[in-house]
Amino acid sequence: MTSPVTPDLTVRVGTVLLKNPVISASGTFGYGLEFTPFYDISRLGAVIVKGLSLLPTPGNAPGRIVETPAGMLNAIGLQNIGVDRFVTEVAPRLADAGAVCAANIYGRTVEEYEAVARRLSEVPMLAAIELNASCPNVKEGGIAFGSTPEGLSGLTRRVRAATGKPLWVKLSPNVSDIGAIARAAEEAGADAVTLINTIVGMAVDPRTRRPKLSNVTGGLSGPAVKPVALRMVWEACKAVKIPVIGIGGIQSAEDALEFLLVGAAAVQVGTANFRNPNACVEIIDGIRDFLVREKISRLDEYRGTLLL
Amino acid sequence: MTSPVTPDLTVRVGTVLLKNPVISASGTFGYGLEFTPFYDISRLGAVIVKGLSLLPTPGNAPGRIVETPAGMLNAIGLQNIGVDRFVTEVAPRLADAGAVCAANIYGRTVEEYEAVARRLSEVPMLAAIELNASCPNVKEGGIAFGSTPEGLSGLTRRVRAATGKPLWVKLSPNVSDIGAIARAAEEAGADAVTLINTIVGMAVDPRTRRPKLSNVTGGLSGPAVKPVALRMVWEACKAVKIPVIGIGGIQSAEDALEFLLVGAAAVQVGTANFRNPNACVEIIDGIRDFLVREKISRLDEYRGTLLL
Amino acid sequence: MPFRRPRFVHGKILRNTGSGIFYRMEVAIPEPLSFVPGQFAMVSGWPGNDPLLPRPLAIFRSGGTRGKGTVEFVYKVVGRGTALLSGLHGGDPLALTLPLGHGFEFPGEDRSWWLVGGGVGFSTVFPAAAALDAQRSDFEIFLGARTRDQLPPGDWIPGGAIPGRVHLCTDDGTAGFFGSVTAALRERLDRWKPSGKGRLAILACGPREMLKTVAEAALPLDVRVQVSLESHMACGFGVCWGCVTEVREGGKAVYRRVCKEGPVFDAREVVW
Amino acid sequence: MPFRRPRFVHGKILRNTGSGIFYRMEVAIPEPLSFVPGQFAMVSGWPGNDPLLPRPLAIFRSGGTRGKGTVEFVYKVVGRGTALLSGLHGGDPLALTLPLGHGFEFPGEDRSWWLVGGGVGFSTVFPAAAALDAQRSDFEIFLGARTRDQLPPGDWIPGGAIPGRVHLCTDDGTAGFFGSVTAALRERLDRWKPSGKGRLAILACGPREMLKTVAEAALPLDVRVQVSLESHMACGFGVCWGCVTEVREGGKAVYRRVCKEGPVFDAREVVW
Ligand SMILES: Cc1cc2nc3c(=O)[nH]c(=O)nc-3n(C[C@H](O)[C@H](O)[C@H](O)COP(=O)(O)OP(=O)(O)OC[C@H]3O[C@@H](n4cnc5c(N)ncnc54)[C@H](O)[C@@H]3O)c2cc1C
Ligand SMILES: Cc1cc2nc3c(=O)[nH]c(=O)nc-3n(C[C@H](O)[C@H](O)[C@H](O)COP(=O)(O)OP(=O)(O)OC[C@H]3O[C@@H](n4cnc5c(N)ncnc54)[C@H](O)[C@@H]3O)c2cc1C
Ligand SMILES: Cc1cc2nc3c(=O)[nH]c(=O)nc-3n(C[C@H](O)[C@H](O)[C@H](O)COP(=O)(O)O)c2cc1C
Ligand SMILES: Cc1cc2nc3c(=O)[nH]c(=O)nc-3n(C[C@H](O)[C@H](O)[C@H](O)COP(=O)(O)O)c2cc1C
Ligand code: FES
Ligand code: FES
Repeated sequence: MTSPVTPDLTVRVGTVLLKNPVISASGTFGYGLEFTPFYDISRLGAVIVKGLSLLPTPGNAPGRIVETPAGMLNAIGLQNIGVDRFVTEVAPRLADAGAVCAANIYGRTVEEYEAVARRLSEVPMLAAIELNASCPNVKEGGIAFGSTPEGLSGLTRRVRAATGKPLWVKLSPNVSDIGAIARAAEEAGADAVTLINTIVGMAVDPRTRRPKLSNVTGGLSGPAVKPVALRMVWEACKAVKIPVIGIGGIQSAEDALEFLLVGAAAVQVGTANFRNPNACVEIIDGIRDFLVREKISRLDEYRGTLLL
Repeated sequence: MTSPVTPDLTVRVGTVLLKNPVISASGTFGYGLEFTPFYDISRLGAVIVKGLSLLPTPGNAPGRIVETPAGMLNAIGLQNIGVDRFVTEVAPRLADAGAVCAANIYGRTVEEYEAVARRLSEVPMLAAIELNASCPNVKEGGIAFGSTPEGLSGLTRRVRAATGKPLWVKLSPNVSDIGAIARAAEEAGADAVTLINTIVGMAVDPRTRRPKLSNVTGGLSGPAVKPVALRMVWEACKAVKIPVIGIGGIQSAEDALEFLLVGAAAVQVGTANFRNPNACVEIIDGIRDFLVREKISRLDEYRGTLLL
Repeated sequence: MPFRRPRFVHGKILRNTGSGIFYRMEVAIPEPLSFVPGQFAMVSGWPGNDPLLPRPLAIFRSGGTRGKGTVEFVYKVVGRGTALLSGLHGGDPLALTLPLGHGFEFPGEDRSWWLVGGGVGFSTVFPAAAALDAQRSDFEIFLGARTRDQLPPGDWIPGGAIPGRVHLCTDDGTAGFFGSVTAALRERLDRWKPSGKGRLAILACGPREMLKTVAEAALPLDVRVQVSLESHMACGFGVCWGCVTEVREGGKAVYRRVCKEGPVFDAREVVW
Repeated sequence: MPFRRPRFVHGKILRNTGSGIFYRMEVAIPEPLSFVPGQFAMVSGWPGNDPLLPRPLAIFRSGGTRGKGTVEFVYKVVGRGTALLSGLHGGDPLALTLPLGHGFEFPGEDRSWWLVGGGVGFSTVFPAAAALDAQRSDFEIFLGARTRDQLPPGDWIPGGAIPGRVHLCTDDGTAGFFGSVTAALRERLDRWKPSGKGRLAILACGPREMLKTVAEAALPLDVRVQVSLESHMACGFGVCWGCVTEVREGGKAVYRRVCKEGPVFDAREVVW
């Protein structure tokens, strides 16, 4: 076998074909357009925008982020412009930018989830809908649905019926058995599962005696959570047949490769975008370089080949 | 109120009175005696020794630790000398050193747990038994018991009946609802709960395509997990009336104070001992200095005073 | 053409030297940079992921020619990130995202400019003063510090430490006006007579309490006040919504991003 | 009295300079230290928790007088921790736990000593050579490297780079013996005649494969072989059980701590 000059990075997430496995994570990539000064966002496997709700959402009071060792807590509270403004103002511009896009959605009730999904079904440029059943920062952000197989199953079924778009269900890591949760999503009709969302955490100030977040608790993300995320992605890959999109603490091509190795179909990059806005494209380049170095012509030959 | 020169650091964990709230964590402090070159271990609130089993346990094959961002994974597999050698060889020397001691125990079966607890009940110098119902690194290390309220309740009841010693039950963080787990331990007769044990994680080498741990998965500890541990300790404090011993990522007096502020009766220090063998005593001194600075005469006035 | 749109660049430290309680750091960057006073950079210069997040620093100065830019910062050590920065040496690498945020506005009708800096806040207003000095505009500078040693060195002051134009204030009276910079500003406002030449504009940066006091003193006199706010930031370029502050827009209080809609806000809009 | 039992001390870097691919770092510590060749220190000199764990480095040399000790290390940059170390400057703080582990043994009946260092392994065997040199014992040194530039500078070699006594070996033949250090050792063993003066002892440190080959070549000749093993360590002083290696004791294979029962083991006991 001769060493390929340009390895094939395409991956398939169900029916969605991506030019490479690197997807920007919801809530860490704005509406995508903020990144156009840094690079051409059509280079990404896909862009996932900030979680959208039926109506514009103000979000939580300030005191929304706290840095922690190799991680951060956030309690943004899903501030967003609402699905309507997204559809009319943002989606066309993302289409112009040539980006492959998925919309992350949440609702306070099952009906709201359905309504957002329905509204987004009308947008041809959207490749998929990612159901956030796991935001720990708003009471109604799905974590109530996402922490038991039954709750998740019910929600997924309803949203599944409301849209013809490929449906990716984003799972909460705050559970005893991630495999069971992933199976519930699969059985309820998800086309893929995304994991992990943030792990619930907390920080307080010993001197003022107050929580550092206005919301008291927040979601932990960043390199600190990577070992936990990787384990859960591995467990989910063993539990379901649908594609698993791996996320949690990925900062480098090496990190992304760890997730692909345990079986992820694609990866998402979140917190890493903050310190290095070019993180996603550097990871794509790094994966390509790795495959060249290892003389692997197609990423698909590498995925899921963990030796036990 | 005049500023106290030496604040009162004593804390009470059920019937056990400790001279200060800092306890060394099981598995990170050897059998305690290894620390005598560094400082007088009778200065600690208490010493908890490496998890003891009925028979000596060889542990897992090498490839037992991996460093992760601000944390580490371990899969030691509970290598230990067995309860007999501990009782005959180690306990007397710990007593000579003047240390207040608790023994961490585990079994492959409920009967083994009972047998270890019974054997340790004969050792007058032991202040308490800590039931490890949460080791993620051996199949039978308790995690099977510790991940559901029912499992934990059954195990706790049996060990409770087997010993008259104060019983501290150490909880797994790999659960959906830590409050329910803590309540199960309380209802089954635990005198205190300790949390968190390590979070299950994983690391793989993209090049060799192999797991970095011989056991494939391991337990995540260190500063990376602190926000998660603090949140769980806070939730447990709200869920039960028995004392909660807080642990997870504590490296400094400031960290320890965070746990005390959300309601922990005492704290344990684990991974921090590795980089700084003096960590525990530096934390004791730091807590004292804090109380002096803040003009608080008794630690008990500070504990659990989080302002919401 | 110097760049004006945000970029992520790898810089190299040229100088990083302390002067009193402040450090001044000059960094070589691949291209010269054009910025609006009040704009900032997200800086991360340490190996490892702890601290994880970059730190915002106001852009103090920029220079260079095609293919060879420089940018300067002034900072004070207050925590882990700034302590790490202060330990860096010439030759060390530094990662920067810049220029970021919405800086000060200089509309034509404002003809008199007063610049107010509390603590290290001067690092944000001096670039504005330098710009005004360059176009020979009429400006005065108010600088507040706890004590003499915590004032910036005189030769950092754009146009120089000219008495009458530069008002130094110390809480302990060890230099200049004995009292807070806001007290000095109030006195000056009492003596101030609107001239026919145009409106007075105040640009201020410092602790939030100070900014609030400036706004309360000046807004009733119909002075245009722009304040540069601080906030904990994760990204610095508007994608995490972590840094918001409450502002009034069209009669409604909404959360706006300090890093994107700010850091400079019209003081009338800020919900203090 | 220099200390011999493990302590955690805060040191201050005196020198940290590169020589070829190796760095040599001298650190001031509060008291002079007495160590056995083969013992090591756990070193952590960076701010923040990433990397989290200290790194083991063999103690290369120690000195000083009451109230003022020094300790020296030699290291090669192979990853993040050693890269961070190499970026430290004179005056920077360094935390150390030392001396740790079970070092080489020098029983009276062994009279001829051969010291084998592969790669940076010389940092562990040179202190043994220095001790032998000081007591005028009979020793030879075998050093292996991939290429000439990866050998230690000649003036680091205890007793000097005396031909016949010091056998340099390079895989590419750019210096000394053309081939591996183990090949050179085998040749030397072929020529070796047990003298009446006592037994031959080999002390070796280097990659595990090299150590295994040394053991296989020398043990059948009834040579006493001590090997210094490496392992990933969390604590370095025997409390985490993270660093174990398999050894035979009383016919049974058991896991022993490299940091406590080792790093130096009798080669006969090691399960390769
Ligand atoms: C747009 C902008 C421009 C700035 N320009 C400058 C500048 O030119 N020079 C300069 O010295 N500083 C400037 N700052 C402040 C600087 O960003 C903080 O001092 C720095 O981030 C603190 O990092 P640290 O790791 O040293 O402190 P940390 O360890 O993170 O915190 C130390 C203390 O400072 C507080 N703190 C941390 N970050 C902030 C923040 N962003 N706002 C308010 N309090 C904070 C913490 O709560 C804590 O009490 C600016 C901030 C902003 C938002
Ligand atoms: C008792 C002892 C004494 C030592 N003395 C010296 C010395 O004097 N000079 C010197 O240069 N080095 C010495 N080493 C090796 C040194 O500890 C490692 O090179 C160092 O820990 C690597 O840290 P890092 O962060 O740079 O590399 P990492 O980023 O942690 O790892 C880089 C690569 O090295 C491997 N690695 C890391 N640590 C070890 C280890 N302990 N054993 C084997 N492989 C490892 C990793 O798997 C990885 O492939 C010694 C090791 C031991 C156990
Ligand atoms: C500031 C912030 C905002 C986030 N907002 C969302 C969101 O709106 N919807 C969602 O599904 N996940 C959200 N997340 C979770 C991330 O998409 C991701 O699952 C998590 O951060 C772990 O990945 P990382 O470690 O790469 O950041 C958010 C994360 C952060 C840090
Ligand atoms: C190397 C290692 C070994 C451990 N062994 C045990 C054990 O034997 N029994 C137990 O209950 N917990 C064990 N633990 C878990 C710790 O006691 C503690 O719960 C966990 O590490 C979190 O605290 P930390 O972040 O302060 O280390 C071990 C942890 C480590 C790192
Ligand atoms: S810091 Fe991320 S939006 Fe402002
Ligand atoms: S490194 Fe901890 S026991 Fe050896």
